[in-house]
Amino acid sequence: ACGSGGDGGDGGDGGASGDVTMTMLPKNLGNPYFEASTAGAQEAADELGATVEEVGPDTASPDSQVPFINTAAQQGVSALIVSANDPTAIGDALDEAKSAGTKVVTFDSDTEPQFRDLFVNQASAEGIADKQLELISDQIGGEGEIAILSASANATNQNAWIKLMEEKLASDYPDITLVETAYGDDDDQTSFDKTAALLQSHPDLKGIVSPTTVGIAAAARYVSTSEYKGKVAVTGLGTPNQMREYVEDGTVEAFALWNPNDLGYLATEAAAALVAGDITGAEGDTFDAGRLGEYTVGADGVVVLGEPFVFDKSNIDDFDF
Amino acid sequence: MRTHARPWWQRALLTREMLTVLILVAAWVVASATVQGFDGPLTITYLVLDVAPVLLIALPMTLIIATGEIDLSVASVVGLSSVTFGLLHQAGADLWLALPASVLLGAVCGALNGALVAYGGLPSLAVTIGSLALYRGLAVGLLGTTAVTDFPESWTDGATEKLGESPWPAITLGLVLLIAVFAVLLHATPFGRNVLDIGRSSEAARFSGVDVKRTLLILFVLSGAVSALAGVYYTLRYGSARGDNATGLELQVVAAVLLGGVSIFGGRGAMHGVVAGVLLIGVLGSALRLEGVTVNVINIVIGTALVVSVVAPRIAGGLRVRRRSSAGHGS
Amino acid sequence: MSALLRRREAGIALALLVVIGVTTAIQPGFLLSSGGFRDLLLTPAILVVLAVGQAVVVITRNVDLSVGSVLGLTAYLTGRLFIEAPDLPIVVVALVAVAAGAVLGLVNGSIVAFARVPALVITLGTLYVYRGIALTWAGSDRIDAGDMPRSFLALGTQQVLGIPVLTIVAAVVLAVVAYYMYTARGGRQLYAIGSDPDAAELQGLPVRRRLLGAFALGGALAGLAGVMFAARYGTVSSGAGLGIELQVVGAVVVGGVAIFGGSGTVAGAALGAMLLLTINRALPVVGIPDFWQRAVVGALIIGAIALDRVLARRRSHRLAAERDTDQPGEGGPADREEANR
Amino acid sequence: MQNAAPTLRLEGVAKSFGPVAALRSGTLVVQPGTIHALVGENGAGKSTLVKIVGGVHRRDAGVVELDGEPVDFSGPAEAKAAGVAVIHQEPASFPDLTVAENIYLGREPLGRFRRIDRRAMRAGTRQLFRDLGVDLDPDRPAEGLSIADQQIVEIAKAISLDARLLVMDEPTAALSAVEVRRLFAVARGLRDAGHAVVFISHRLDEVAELCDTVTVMRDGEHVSTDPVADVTAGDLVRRMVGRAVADLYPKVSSTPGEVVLRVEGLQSTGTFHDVSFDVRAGEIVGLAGLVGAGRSEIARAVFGVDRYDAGRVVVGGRALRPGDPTAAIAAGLALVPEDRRLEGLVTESSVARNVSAVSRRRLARLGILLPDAEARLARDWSGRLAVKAGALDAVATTMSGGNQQKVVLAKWLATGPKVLIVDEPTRGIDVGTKAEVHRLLSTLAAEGLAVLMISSELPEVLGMADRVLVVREGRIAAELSRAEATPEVVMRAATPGASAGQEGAA
Ligand SMILES: Nc1ncnc2c1ncn2[C@@H]1O[C@H](COP(=O)(O)OP(=O)(O)OP(=O)(O)O)[C@@H](O)[C@H]1O
Ligand SMILES: Nc1ncnc2c1ncn2[C@@H]1O[C@H](COP(=O)(O)OP(=O)(O)OP(=O)(O)O)[C@@H](O)[C@H]1O
Ligand SMILES: [Mg+2]
Ligand SMILES: [Mg+2]
Repeated sequence: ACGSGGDGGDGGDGGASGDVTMTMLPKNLGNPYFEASTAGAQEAADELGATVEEVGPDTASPDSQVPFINTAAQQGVSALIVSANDPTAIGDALDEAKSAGTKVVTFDSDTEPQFRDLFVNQASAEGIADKQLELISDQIGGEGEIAILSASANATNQNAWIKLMEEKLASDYPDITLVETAYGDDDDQTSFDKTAALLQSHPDLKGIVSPTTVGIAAAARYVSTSEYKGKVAVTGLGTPNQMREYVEDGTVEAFALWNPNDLGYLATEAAAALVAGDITGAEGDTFDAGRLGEYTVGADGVVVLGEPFVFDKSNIDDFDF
Repeated sequence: MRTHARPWWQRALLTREMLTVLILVAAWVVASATVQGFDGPLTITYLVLDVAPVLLIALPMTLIIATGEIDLSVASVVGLSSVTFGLLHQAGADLWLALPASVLLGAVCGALNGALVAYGGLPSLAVTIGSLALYRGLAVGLLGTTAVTDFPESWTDGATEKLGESPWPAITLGLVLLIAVFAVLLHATPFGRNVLDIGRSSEAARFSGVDVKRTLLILFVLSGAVSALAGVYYTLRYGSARGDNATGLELQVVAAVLLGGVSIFGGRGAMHGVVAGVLLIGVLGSALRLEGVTVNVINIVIGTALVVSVVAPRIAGGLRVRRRSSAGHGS
Repeated sequence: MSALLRRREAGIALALLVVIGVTTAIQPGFLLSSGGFRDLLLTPAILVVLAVGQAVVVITRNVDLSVGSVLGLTAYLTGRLFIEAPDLPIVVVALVAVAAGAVLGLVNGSIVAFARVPALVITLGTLYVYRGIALTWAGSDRIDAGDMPRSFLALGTQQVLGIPVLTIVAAVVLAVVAYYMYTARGGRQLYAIGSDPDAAELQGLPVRRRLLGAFALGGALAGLAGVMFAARYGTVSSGAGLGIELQVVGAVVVGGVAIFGGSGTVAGAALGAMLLLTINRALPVVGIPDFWQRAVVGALIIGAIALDRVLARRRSHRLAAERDTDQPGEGGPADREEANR
Repeated sequence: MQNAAPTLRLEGVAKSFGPVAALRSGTLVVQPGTIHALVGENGAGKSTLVKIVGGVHRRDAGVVELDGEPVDFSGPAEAKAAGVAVIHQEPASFPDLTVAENIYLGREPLGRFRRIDRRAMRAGTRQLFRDLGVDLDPDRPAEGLSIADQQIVEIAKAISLDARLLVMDEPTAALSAVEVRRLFAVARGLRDAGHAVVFISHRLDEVAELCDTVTVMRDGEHVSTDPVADVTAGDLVRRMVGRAVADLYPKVSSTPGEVVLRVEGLQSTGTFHDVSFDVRAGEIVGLAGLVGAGRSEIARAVFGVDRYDAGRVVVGGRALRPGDPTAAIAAGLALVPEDRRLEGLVTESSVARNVSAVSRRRLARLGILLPDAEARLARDWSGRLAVKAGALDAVATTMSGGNQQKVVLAKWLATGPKVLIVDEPTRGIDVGTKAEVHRLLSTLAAEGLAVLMISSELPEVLGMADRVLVVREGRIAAELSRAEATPEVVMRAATPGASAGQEGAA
């Protein structure tokens, strides 16, 4: 498959029905969130008769994805599905890949629009920001100090959400103050220690919002074993498997996420549609996304998966990812 | 008296550096023959673009390790210069001004290391572990969460532009020029001879009138300046000035230099070996990635190569010594 | 000398107290809240264990850069063991991880001691190799809190008489190793080897065996740190401990252990680790954005080495001056005449 | 007298280091209950013999017996275990450990739970120091101890072993008179308890005072063994240095010219004091003295590799910047240092690289150093000095000591110096090469070079120098013309003990 993949790529949209090869490039390996999205991609690829290979760096640094993008271009894969560690740093490499005939789909975390054909968004940024504010506001009774524990300081998606949350807080939640935004670098240890620091520096803190799966798990773990358990609310975006423990022990009331499996699935379907020439990434293009139904490309080449889903004690056991 | 004990081809081929060169050639040949996509023109383009920072920093690092010292702060200087370059651009400075300013800052960083090591008599390993944190901290502190990205396209394109229709990026010319400069510096100038002498016996060098302290200071300044240049390249290539650029690159550079046959104890090393060492790591990575081998196996291969490259000559040397002494015993 | 060293450690301890004091004055919760007090003790526990092991290796004039990778491997091993063999007692799991760490350390030590190659290069190589093995083994798999027994995770945060269990573990490790280094023949020989390796050979010390021991201990403690990591953070991915090696070496150096061997104490290294991490936690509290933390830590490391050198210079000047007053220029010959009469 | 087997017996023991035969035929028989002196010139092979007994080196040939049993130690630990205690000439202490720890390293007294009993260790150290009559703090670090105190620590260590054989290689070289007396008392005590003691010293008065028997060595071979009472100091000196001087020292006479090197009031606290002398063009000035007298330090300070506290060095009428060898070289100084392997040569480098080491800058054209220029210079000079090496790219480690020394000379002569300082130019060099080196120095002086020659070999100084300066304990003790300088006069001026009564007579 590898061999003919090289030929298939040259023609670009030539032989979509033949051997379609795709490369799945998460932010880094060893992250269960991306494990789930890759599983979804695999499922879609199997249905489409394409092959998908997951590669990735060991750390989520801005330039570490570039060699893998280069490799994909050299291999002439039909499509590259990537969650960007940096909106610009990988841009040139993606351009190179595109000019070699590879279709580029970003998912989860976008690059600047000119570098990719399509961005498969887990939810609209507004939707995600709103949902998280809704959750935290409910949990702290609509007033008090909150803090945000983000991923790395340059993560595109997190920064976009944080900005929207700040705006929304100012306008819609006058009694809630955001006292600090800390960065855990999507590293368990750092996130854990940063949670401790947040709680210490702000004794009146009522809640922590962590819009990243690593961060929320670390924060929940810290709070669950500290004096703050039950006093400080933790919410944000997390996976059910990581959070089950803390929902059951009452540390976390509710948190949100889309289904990363579906996200990988949709990104792969979209990539296949691009490869087949069914869509070009222009606004208004529609394509069939297998079990998820039909999707329409929005402005700026963005496809939105749907609304974020809220997990709590009542439903968490229905999920396994 | 004869000038050389062995004919020139033996002298050129039977060296530790040549071993790395030969392995590089072998790796290239094998990869071209067996790895799908490796023989394409993109390979060369990406290889050059990817190894450029490591290659640049490896040049002065070779000289520093050849004196028996080490500079672990290089990647942090890359980050700091990247941030400086970005901030100057943001502040509206002309890039033709920002570039030398960033390089100058790198030289200052190197001078601090060098002064502490040469004139303060402090161990370079410890000093540069400290400045690794210091310079990185300054870089990250200066830019915080932001990144400067709006560099003029003429500059960012320049970093990746190719030479006409060839697969060779334009920066190849600059790299080759710098390699040549450093190769001449190490191999064909009194300064380079002094560097090797210091590595072999700094005491004997001092007795021969070599200003050991000044030489070390110069080397650390060079290292800082070239790392800063690599930082500017980094910024332009990725179009993004960030404090965390090139994190962890120092160990890659050191690994490449050692793989190229430079002795960590100093006194031995050649530029062609180092260039081959850098390229070898690049080629192995490229070929293995094309084969779908993941980053973990690449790590294992590089790490093993490093250990073997120092242990193997040692074992071979040890055997030779033992054989000689047992022969002496018999006679 | 012990008096001087004691002073050196007292200096670090003092710096630590100042940091705690100033921070507490600005934000009382830093020390006075129960969580603050706990974190003060708990946060450095893992780095202390690593620093103690590294100090022993550095005292012999070597270094082990692979400890971060060893930590990653053993932390994952710990989690894996709980999944694969849920019935295994926690103690057994911990011992297996510690033993695994010791073996990895022994690999480093054997190459260094038998091939007589520099530890810096070898452990830089095994840093890559061990990390690669961890990545290969774990892949994208991650050990979650739910995969490990509650009682084990509890160790990560539980307290006995207000003192976190992990802190007690670190303290015990420190006490045992410090006791060995100070009171056992082997411990003193480690200092002798680092002080002058050639003289150690000349004296007929078992240099090789001691080096193997030092690296094995360093590895074993990195293994223990892996277990502590799993208990404390409750999640382990293949990236655990990535890049911690330079932090460990930094802590050791700040703690007054000379990078060229022979001097310093494990207690100093432990204090160095505490100081680094406490400063890390204190900076945001006193209002310095955490982006600047590394810069402060770096300046601290450089300052510590420079200070050490200044103290050493002053000491040798003083000792030389003493020598001059002991032997006045004219005294020697006069004495000798007298002796020969 | 004794029927029992001797404590130590060496017969025809040989040891070579590469091309250097350090010990050709070492023979030594030491009876229990005696103190046995071993004397001989520098490089006679005394220390090498001691190192073989102490298990540091392995012999190439010969017999070593302890109490009649043949032994072959594979390491120092084995020798120690067999009851041999050695105080080596260059003490190897561990600077970071305390004095007490240094003494008891590896065999510390243990208390409960096998933990080191520091109190016992301290008490033991105090007792040892009391026996030796010195006042050293057992808890201070060994770092910064004076050579004398280091020697004391070594002595204490050796005595504490309570070995049946105690070997002391020049233990008194750095000791004060009081310390020497205490040491002698301890040594006599050991003798009276039936231990055997080997004592090496260049001070013949000490030998006469302390020892029962004396063995003389020369050029790695045994010369004679006699009861001390049966030989005079004069006999010993003659046996130590007795060789055909005429061939070895082909002195060419020349008329000294202007003063090129002038040293005025040079002082380095604790090492040398008020050193003033000058050297003229075409003149060889010998700097004689005992080991440790400070001659090397003076040379190093003059050349600028060491700093000094007071005084100045003037070359060709201009004062040199202190502590700057580059300036000294530019002014026309050259130093062939004492330690060839450490200071004189980059031993890992080739002959060509070593020869051109100082002249590099001059050889470079537009900053580029062409291998050809280097090779030409090296070929030229190694030809003139008749360096024997396989090729110009032969690594210096592979060469014999004499050839290495010629390379060092070549390196400095290639700079065209005005003043050549040579420190022990023929140490460890075989007799033939020695004569060549001497001829060379003589010729150079005749051509107008000013030569300052440090040598511990009296015949060399006497045979080569136009003028002899004798250094004793860091001061110039005598200045002798070629005619005045006889071995007896020089020795008396150099030896602290011998001088007082007899200096007037000389
Ligand atoms: N490291 C040291 N610490 C203290 N004193 C020292 C040290 N090195 C040398 N000395 C002292 O300096 C003086 C000169 O010693 P040095 O060995 O240079 O004399 P020398 O005349 O050159 O003898 P040699 O024949 O061995 O070259 C001696 O008194 C010695 O004790
Ligand atoms: N490790 C070695 N390698 C090469 N040559 C050596 C070595 N050790 C000693 N020699 C040489 O062997 C010869 C004998 O040296 P040795 O030290 O035994 O003399 P010595 O009689 O003790 O002299 P001194 O009175 O100066 O101490 C000298 O020529 C010396 O240079
Ligand atoms: Mg000797
Ligand atoms: Mg001398």
